[in-house]
Amino acid sequence: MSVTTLDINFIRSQFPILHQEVNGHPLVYFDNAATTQKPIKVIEALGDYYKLHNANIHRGAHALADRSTGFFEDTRKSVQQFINAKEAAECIFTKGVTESINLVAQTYGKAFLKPGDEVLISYMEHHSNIVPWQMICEETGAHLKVIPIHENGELDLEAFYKLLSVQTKIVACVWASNALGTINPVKEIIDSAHKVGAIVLLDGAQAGSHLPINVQQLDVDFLTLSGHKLYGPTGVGVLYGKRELLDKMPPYQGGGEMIKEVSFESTTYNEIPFKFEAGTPNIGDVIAFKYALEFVNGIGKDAIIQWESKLLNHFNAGIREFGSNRIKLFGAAKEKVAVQSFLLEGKHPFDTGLLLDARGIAVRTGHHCTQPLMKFFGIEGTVRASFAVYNTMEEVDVLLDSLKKMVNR
Amino acid sequence: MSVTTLDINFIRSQFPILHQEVNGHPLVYFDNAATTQKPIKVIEALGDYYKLHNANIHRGAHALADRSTGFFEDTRKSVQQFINAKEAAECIFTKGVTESINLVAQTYGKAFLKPGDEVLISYMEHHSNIVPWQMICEETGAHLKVIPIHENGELDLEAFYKLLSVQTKIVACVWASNALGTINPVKEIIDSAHKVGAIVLLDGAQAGSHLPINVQQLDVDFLTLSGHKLYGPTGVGVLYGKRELLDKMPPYQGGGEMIKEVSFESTTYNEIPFKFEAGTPNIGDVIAFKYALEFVNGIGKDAIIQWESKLLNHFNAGIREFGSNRIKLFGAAKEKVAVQSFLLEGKHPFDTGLLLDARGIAVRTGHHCTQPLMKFFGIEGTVRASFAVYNTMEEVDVLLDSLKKMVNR
Amino acid sequence: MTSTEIQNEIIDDFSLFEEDMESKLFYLMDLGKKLPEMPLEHKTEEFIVKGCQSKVWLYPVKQDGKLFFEADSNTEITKGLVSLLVKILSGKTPSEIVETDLYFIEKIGMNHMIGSQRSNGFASMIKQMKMYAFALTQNN
Amino acid sequence: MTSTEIQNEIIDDFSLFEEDMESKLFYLMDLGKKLPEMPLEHKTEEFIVKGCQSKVWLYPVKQDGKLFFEADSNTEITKGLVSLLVKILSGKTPSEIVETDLYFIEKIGMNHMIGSQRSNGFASMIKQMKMYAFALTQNN
Ligand SMILES: Cc1ncc(COP(=O)(O)O)c(C=O)c1O
Ligand SMILES: Cc1ncc(COP(=O)(O)O)c(C=O)c1O
Repeated sequence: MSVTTLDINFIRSQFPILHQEVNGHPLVYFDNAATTQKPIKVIEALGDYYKLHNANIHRGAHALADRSTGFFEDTRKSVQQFINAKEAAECIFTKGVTESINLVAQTYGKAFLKPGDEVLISYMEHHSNIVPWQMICEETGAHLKVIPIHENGELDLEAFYKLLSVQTKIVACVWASNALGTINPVKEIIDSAHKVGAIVLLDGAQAGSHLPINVQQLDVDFLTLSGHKLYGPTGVGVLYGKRELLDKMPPYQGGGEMIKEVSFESTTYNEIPFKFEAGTPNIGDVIAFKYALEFVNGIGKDAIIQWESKLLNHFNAGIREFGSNRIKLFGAAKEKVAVQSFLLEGKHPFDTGLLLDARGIAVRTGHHCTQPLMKFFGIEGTVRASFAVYNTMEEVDVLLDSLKKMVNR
Repeated sequence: MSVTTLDINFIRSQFPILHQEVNGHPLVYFDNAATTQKPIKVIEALGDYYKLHNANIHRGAHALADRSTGFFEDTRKSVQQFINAKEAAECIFTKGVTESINLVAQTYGKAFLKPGDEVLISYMEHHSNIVPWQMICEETGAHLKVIPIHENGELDLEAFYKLLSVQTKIVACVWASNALGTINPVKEIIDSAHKVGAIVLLDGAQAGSHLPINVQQLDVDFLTLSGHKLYGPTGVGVLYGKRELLDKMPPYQGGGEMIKEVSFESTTYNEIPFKFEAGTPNIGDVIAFKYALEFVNGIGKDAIIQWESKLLNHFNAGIREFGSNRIKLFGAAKEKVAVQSFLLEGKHPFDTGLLLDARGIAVRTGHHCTQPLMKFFGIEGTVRASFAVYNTMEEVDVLLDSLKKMVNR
Repeated sequence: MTSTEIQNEIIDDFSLFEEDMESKLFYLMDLGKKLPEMPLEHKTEEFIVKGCQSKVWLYPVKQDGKLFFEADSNTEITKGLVSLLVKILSGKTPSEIVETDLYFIEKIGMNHMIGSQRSNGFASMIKQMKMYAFALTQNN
Repeated sequence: MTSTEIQNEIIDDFSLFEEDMESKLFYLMDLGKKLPEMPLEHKTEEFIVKGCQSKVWLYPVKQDGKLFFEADSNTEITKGLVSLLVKILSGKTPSEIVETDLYFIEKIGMNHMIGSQRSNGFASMIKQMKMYAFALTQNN
């Protein structure tokens, strides 16, 4: 699909939030890696759910419960299609990537990690893909090993192959880095890990809205997604897992929905996906999430990637033009999603962030929940601009102008 | 406050969902114990959040992030006031009661239960207050003990006192039963438990919308609430805990937000409430939840209880009038919330439920996630009508009429 | 009668009730009562089809290349629905059963009985009948 | 000058920028540069006030019943804000400090710097100054 088919004005018209002023300037929202904005159909679906259908699901004999259950399971099918899972039942709804990873660590990890086993993560992981593994390694006696990276933000694959061994039981790796944008060679990682008998969990938080996803072709064991980073509401996440793994994992939380039969003597658990969905789920947001997936499908991932790359390239070209000696860019991997970290020489990122906010530009500043990565670069944090499909070249120019003014002051 | 001050038409006008037809009849929603409907202000707050403010919270330097963080923490303060907690930080946002109980079981339970210790629950618990304790008892070697109940659905307090001992470490008890309506004597339970050094967790799922809550006066250690049963959106729950307990508990899920500093060698955790809120929270729904609390406050718990009791009494009086020999009521505790389980002689609850649905009446049928309780009564399930503040006497009459027709057929 | 003819007859019967769901359900319950009693020895765990709330027993008998079904349910409405399925599918060949489009369900306004997952044994029962017949077609 | 007079002067200065947030921030950064340098030996872990992203150091000195503050920050804008606090509160008595209503923050349009929890060290700093002064009033 060619970029010219992407009607940016039409896309922007679907996002009410974009049409406001901040500090007297039109809002320029470049904090998309933290959370994306939501198209009007998602917002309306939420409202409609509560105005027309709301009921608790799965156990109801009445019309509202029936309708709600249907819609809820419809989203599961949409997720299945979105990631090309073999079955809808392999798609479990969680709160977000963080919960999805904790779920795997506390069930698969707890059941199958033994002292001396190794869990491999990378230097560029988000805290959500570090701390759960630290916790379960401490509990089980397994060891956490870290794949180093190159200065340009790419994974050190040679080191990865050296670390990989029959001791490796789990490789947990970010698909696309939220701090650097690096897209990791996940197919290669998965195939190599499988050769030593390890399973692979991908942190797809940043992949979700930017990259085409095909779990069967990847042959990935677990994939995690956050709805709120994928044009959906907050409070919805996905854990995809292969049925053979999910079936043999112990349950995570106990409660309603996840049981088959409960007695004080013994309790039997339900089948997937319900086994991992204890309690009343986040019904409204799950139902609305479907419209976020449809929004992405409507444009197409190819068109999205092309457009976002253009934005990223335009930004980086601009920086090179006027600021290369005063602005340091972090992350120069060959394959990147549209995320760019940078620092103004001698300037604290917080100051830069506030100055940009004064011009209506929303960027994120700080460690981006990747403190070890920041330590690798010897810094405390960066300023990060991250682009989504509704951003424009003109908005990138506004950011470039503001930065130019700052470095020339 | 006298009942006459409750303007039922005004209240109903705030709930768009109530004004629809189901199977050609006006909807009569009596499935409130499963989930309540949402007032328009809650729905609008959700929409406004996504149309005007949406951003990831706590770490942002920009205006939207600032606004969102402020609103999010405002809800925490509202929760604090709603339950009269000493500090807002003692109020942790979860997905719902199920997650809140699992959190306590997997942190407090895991850290402090030893083999031989005892956890006390009751016969009328919801699966969400059974299974998490079964799981942690199995893991720690503690024993699960069950407080029996009387035929009328009241707790057997004598038996409770016999079971209570210095072995008892945790008493986890439902405040108001979702299947029977029974309000348990929680103050007495808490005080007695404290005397033997046990802590008490209350499952407040059904208490939230019906009963006044004052955690300091109760001196309860943990209280759990589900937003969706309290006129709020799905996907939001509360765990209240005393600071002294929360402070010494290990964290639950690992990830962003819940850490102070992360390195591969060692990670330090954040303070409460953030220690227990890993990952991006359900920001939108939490923000909207505040308006649910305001809705309840606006009417007042006293007025709510009075009105709901009237509905319950009217229903039970009606049944006694025409159906006492064909309809069996379950749950005759002296203190009850407006929940009534019943069975038509020789009729499966599912059939009754479908027939009522045919008349537009939404009730719940089945075991209500209380299988052990059903076993106690020697039944598989019941039909349950549960009332909320927006229900009317006329609606109760519609239900009574339909039941009358069924028993006379 | 072909399964299409039977379905059309059922649709005709139900059309009398128009949109009156309650009457339809009462009628279904009456239909269920006419379902031939299922031999107790066939109502075993093995032949149970579990829904969330209602159970269905389904016992298939093969005779002269045709499939016959005995069935029962613990809930009256589901039993009524089940009796319709038996009426339509019992005595047909496996391939006929596999190919039958059960359009009557929607036409009589009962699609909510199979719409949502796990809501009752009826949906599972249809699946079970079809699977059984399918297995037999594969066998030949 | 009383703290009220100083605050009013600050509000006056900032009123020139009207709603131009960027200019206000640049001005704040310039003000920060004029803050007397804090002796390095006082910039220790003990006197750090941590925000989410910016750090503030605060060193109180008691002299003749009055409180003086040395301060610094690792971010320029926070440092500017901190310099204003020092200007207003340094050299006042503990009870004056406790009682001072820092209304200038809102008037110069900087309440978002203290509005949201943990957003930066500025809010913590105000709390710290007040607590320190409060402790001294209790002492008397
Ligand atoms: C008494 C009781 N406890 C626990 C729960 C579980 O609540 P949730 O599904 O919101 O986690 C419920 C609601 O189903 C309930 O009624
Ligand atoms: C790469 C990556 N992993 C994990 C997360 C955590 O996602 P969430 O906060 O939605 O659980 C994020 C987002 O913050 C992320 O960017």
